[in-house]
Amino acid sequence: MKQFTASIINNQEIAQGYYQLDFSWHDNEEPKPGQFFTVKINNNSDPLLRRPFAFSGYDTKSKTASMIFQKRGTTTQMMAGKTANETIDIIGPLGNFFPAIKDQEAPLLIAGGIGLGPILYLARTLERQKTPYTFLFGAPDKALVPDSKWFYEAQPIICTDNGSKGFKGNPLQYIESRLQLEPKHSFYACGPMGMLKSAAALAEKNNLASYSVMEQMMACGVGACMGCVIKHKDGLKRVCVDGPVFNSKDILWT
Amino acid sequence: MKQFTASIINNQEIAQGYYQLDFSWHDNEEPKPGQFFTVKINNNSDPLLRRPFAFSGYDTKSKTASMIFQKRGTTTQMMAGKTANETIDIIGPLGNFFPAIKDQEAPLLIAGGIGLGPILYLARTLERQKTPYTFLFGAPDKALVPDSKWFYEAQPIICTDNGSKGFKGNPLQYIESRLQLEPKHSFYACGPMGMLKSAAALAEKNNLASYSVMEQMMACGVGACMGCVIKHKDGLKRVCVDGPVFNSKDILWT
Amino acid sequence: MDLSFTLRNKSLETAIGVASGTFGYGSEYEKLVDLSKIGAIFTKTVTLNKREGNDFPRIVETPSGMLNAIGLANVGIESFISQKLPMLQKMPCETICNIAGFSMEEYQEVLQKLEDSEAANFLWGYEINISCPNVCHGGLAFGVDVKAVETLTKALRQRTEKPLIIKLTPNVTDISEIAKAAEANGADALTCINTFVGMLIDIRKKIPVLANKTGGLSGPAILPLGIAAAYKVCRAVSIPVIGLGGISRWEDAIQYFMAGAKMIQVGTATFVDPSAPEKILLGVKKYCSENNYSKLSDLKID
Amino acid sequence: MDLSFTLRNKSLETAIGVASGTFGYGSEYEKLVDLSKIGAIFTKTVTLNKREGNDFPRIVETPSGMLNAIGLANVGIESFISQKLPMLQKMPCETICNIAGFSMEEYQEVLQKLEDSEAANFLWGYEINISCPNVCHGGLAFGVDVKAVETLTKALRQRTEKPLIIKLTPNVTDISEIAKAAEANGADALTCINTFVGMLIDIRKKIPVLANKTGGLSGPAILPLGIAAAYKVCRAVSIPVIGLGGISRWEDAIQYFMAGAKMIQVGTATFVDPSAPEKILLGVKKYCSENNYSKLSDLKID
Ligand SMILES: Cc1cc2nc3c(=O)[nH]c(=O)nc-3n(C[C@H](O)[C@H](O)[C@H](O)COP(=O)(O)OP(=O)(O)OC[C@H]3O[C@@H](n4cnc5c(N)ncnc54)[C@H](O)[C@@H]3O)c2cc1C
Ligand SMILES: Cc1cc2nc3c(=O)[nH]c(=O)nc-3n(C[C@H](O)[C@H](O)[C@H](O)COP(=O)(O)OP(=O)(O)OC[C@H]3O[C@@H](n4cnc5c(N)ncnc54)[C@H](O)[C@@H]3O)c2cc1C
Ligand SMILES: Cc1cc2nc3c(=O)[nH]c(=O)nc-3n(C[C@H](O)[C@H](O)[C@H](O)COP(=O)(O)O)c2cc1C
Ligand SMILES: Cc1cc2nc3c(=O)[nH]c(=O)nc-3n(C[C@H](O)[C@H](O)[C@H](O)COP(=O)(O)O)c2cc1C
Ligand code: FES
Ligand code: FES
Repeated sequence: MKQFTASIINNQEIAQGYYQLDFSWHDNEEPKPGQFFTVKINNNSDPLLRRPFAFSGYDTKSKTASMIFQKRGTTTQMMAGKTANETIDIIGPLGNFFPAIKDQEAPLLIAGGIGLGPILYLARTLERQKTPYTFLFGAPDKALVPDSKWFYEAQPIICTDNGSKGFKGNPLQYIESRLQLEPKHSFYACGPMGMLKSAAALAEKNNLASYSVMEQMMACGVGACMGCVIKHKDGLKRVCVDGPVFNSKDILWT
Repeated sequence: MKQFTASIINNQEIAQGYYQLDFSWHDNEEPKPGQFFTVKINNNSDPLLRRPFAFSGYDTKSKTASMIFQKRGTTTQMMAGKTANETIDIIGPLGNFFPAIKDQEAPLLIAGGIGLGPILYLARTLERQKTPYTFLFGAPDKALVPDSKWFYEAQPIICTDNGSKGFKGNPLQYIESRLQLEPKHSFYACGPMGMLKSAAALAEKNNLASYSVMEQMMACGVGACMGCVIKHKDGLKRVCVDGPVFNSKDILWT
Repeated sequence: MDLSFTLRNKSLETAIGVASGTFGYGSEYEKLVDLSKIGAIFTKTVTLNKREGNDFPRIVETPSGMLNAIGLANVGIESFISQKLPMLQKMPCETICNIAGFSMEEYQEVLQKLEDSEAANFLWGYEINISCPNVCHGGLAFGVDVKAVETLTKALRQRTEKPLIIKLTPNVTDISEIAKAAEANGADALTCINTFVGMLIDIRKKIPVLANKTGGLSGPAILPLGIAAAYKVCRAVSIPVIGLGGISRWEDAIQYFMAGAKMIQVGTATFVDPSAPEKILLGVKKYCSENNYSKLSDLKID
Repeated sequence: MDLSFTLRNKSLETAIGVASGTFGYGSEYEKLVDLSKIGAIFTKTVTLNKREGNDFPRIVETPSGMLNAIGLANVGIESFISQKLPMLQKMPCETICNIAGFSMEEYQEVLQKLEDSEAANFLWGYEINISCPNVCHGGLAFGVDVKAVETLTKALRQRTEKPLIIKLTPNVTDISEIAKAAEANGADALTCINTFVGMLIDIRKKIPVLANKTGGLSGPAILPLGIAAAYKVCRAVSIPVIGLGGISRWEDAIQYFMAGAKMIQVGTATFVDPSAPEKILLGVKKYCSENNYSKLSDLKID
């Protein structure tokens, strides 16, 4: 974990309102799939707080980290306007990461919308390790599906709510209608709350191992402010240090 | 007076930390020398308030207004980073303007530092009207003196405090040591408070007409907030609507 | 969509006004703002005597806000009646006259002069600025003292049939106590809130930036404080509350309406963007129609 | 340049601390911050019993600030002593333990447990969070009530010889009254200020953003409010004041020192930039040497 000024290497719109931003990495600690970092984009006080983003990839050779972000509010709007050689203030890597895939495990990687980042990173890592996996990506419409080159070597099964591309329906509907869930299957999910909740329920029903990347508003990102809590069976847990990856059975879904 | 979004046509560093920014003008009312406008550079709340700047020129044909600004705080830093085709929010023209030069009047145009803008605009206007004038520009060092091309057809007598360029001393020392003040002379000054005060005193002593462009922190720029007052012989006066050009004899210099 | 605001059977078409001290007397912004879109101008506070106000500097920017220590600069009630009222009457929106005094008597005298003046007939109502220091009472503001607010409200109520709005100061331990005191003594509505006491120091000159040392903090910085105050006051009284403090976007206005305010005012935001009140009006209208609200009071949450 | 801060013959080398609730127990920031540059860590408030704190969301950003309603989440005094103190003792800076209770007795019990514990010997002093609601007294915070502050300060003073710092809440009509009450009853210093009550409303969900409805406003937005409060308190009491509220740059810290504070704390700014406390220290040093100040107390202006 380190605070440093990163240079932007590339920043490109990869789908409607979605950007991939690659930046130089200056910590000896290499980011792992599931981990995140925080960004401060400006020198003044509005927006004030750092914003958390997941890693969507990391290239060890060039020491380049990647993220996929969606333009939503002030910070992400400013980020979208950044070009190569401009700088951003980074703290990372933060949080825990996905557990290692076990032998014989058949992981289902489930990404919804902007939850793509950490799942894509996991898929690419498994690809490199030659670990088999199934990767599903869901979006409301094909406009929100990046061109296949942005998935690199980890091509997902595309699901769209309106059927404008790939499977018509969301990744969970795909799983339920197309796959035969077996004990060896496990879930690694990131995306909207509703999707995570359904994934957790489905895993529970089939008694599968299941991990979710959780989100919560954050102030410090390092466990100091106690702001980013969610309900866990052992009480309130901080997403930033106790997560963001949680065993979905431990979460009290509300 | 109008609020509009201006396109930046050109923005260039013309001396150390000094920029000339040209922007499209969208009001039927054309800015006059001495008048100013206000800028809002960002969509968020830090920096919050609009910032006032004087016109340093206006081209009727191309409807292009110009300003000269110094990089000082947040707004001017952000302005320095703006490039052609980017936009800024403008309200103007605001305030009063220099009175017309009388027949036989021999105006001395005195600019100090970032006070250059309105005086340069006046000089260029007189040049075009073929009205004779003397134009003095003072700066601490030659690094703060723009290249002669930025004075266009209105080349000033350059004064530097350290003598690194032109006359060694400030414009008022130049006047006192080199010119024979006569009743036909008049002062039109903009620059640091100390310089304005000395100019006012010298004019007073020689019984000359004398005008100063005053500055004060502003919130509204249109006379509504009562924030930008200075001491005037008739009481407190608002720089934004009662000025910024004042008869220097009316100011209670402190 | 009904955006009106009613007090004593009088209605403003649009429950969005511009705040006292931030819009002059309307004419300053005439060229930049379509005044017909504004529910009411709350005038700069008028006092019995002409006041030049405080020494300068009087304003300074702060993070997402500004401090002002104008010191109630105004032409005084006589000139206000003769010079400002005729101008205000011509504006295509209603006028609510904001008044203050440095003693109980002064408040009453100012109000009485308006009541007695033909020229002031057109005024829609009065807003009473109680953040004014009480010179007869140790200089503490009227608005921090329950007793003073009771007496003042009662006295002013007796002198007018027009809507009487008390503008609360947030610089108190419990704003709802002051609110209740005003309600119990005849206020028709409460404006919530005036500015917070703040200070900045010029570290080069080694003196406070403002000549008056302290000033009032306004602007986006105080938005959450204003909403909290409005929410609290709306649950302490049953008369309408006018939300004010830090509103610069329509989303901010909706928050005040949800807190329970029945009208809002835009202050500092107008300095930043003179079209702010109009943009807020448009945004509020759009939000309400998209969310099927037919009147503003329906926005109030629990 | 002497940057020290002294109470009861105990000195902190550097009069720049990190504020309660914004720095955890030090270890959270260990990798990012050179703790030896920090005068003291003011720990997250510890209470008698373990507290999970409020429901979430607990934080939200506001213009130049943030609201928090953490609800004093902490492990409780027993676990604090057994788990947190050993960790804190190893840090290369001093620790000031911030405590609170929901009744007079709880405050005393927490303090007594620390006094009685060997493990707590190394603590430099105590900071008392009086913004805590008094459950036995209608839920109003202790810190808004002069009588409660008198009794509380006196009771705690009797139990310790260590520096006793009372942390004032700004949500009062006259903060100097509370300050004087604490001084008169044995406080060694006052921290000025805790957060302001604020609220934001989620206009999509139509509920307050924070589960607790209101939260405390901190960050640059409150800088001018904190400086005004510190300036006022510094002129009402003669014990040292520790300035806190909205400090994010060294220039802000200098303003507090000019207001009369003898130490400052950095809170929210650390979230934004963990190196803020260190940068502030460097800036303060540079300013003082350039302006020929040899000790911080010389910065105080009239
Ligand atoms: C651990 C973690 C990892 C994340 N990874 C990514 C990522 O890889 N890519 C990505 O695009 N986004 C990610 N996010 C979300 C991202 O942090 C927000 O989109 C970002 O903070 C928005 O900032 P903004 O200033 O642009 O928008 P704001 O102006 O702050 O807000 C815009 C909108 O987003 C909402 N919002 C802001 N922050 C959050 C939040 N933390 N949770 C829920 N709603 C929020 C606001 O309520 C508002 O409606 C992640 C969040 C967390 C906690
Ligand atoms: C009528 C008028 C015309 C002006 N014309 C020009 C011009 O042509 N070119 C130009 O460069 N500047 C001009 N100024 C000054 C200009 O407004 C300030 O430089 C600008 O506001 C600085 O903004 P900032 O956000 O960059 O700096 P800030 O962060 O606001 O401040 C930086 C520094 O400047 C000081 N400062 C800011 N505003 C003022 C002010 N109004 N008066 C005195 N000190 C101030 C601050 O105290 C601080 O030390 C003019 C001012 C007025 C009132
Ligand atoms: C420059 C300025 C002058 C003000 N003058 C007055 C005044 O004369 N009377 C009054 O009641 N309020 C006055 N106010 C307070 C505003 O009406 C309003 O209550 C406050 O600014 C908070 O709203 P805002 O954050 O939207 O600006 C003034 C505010 C500013 C910024
Ligand atoms: C997330 C958060 C948690 C806080 N928790 C506490 C606390 O437990 N005890 C306390 O006395 N103050 C607490 N505070 C208040 C700070 O110590 C400080 O008084 C306040 O934030 C103002 O300073 P700032 O603007 O520099 O943050 C907390 C503040 C924040 C932002
Ligand atoms: S963001 Fe501060 S504890 Fe998680
Ligand atoms: S800036 Fe508002 S009156 Fe001049």
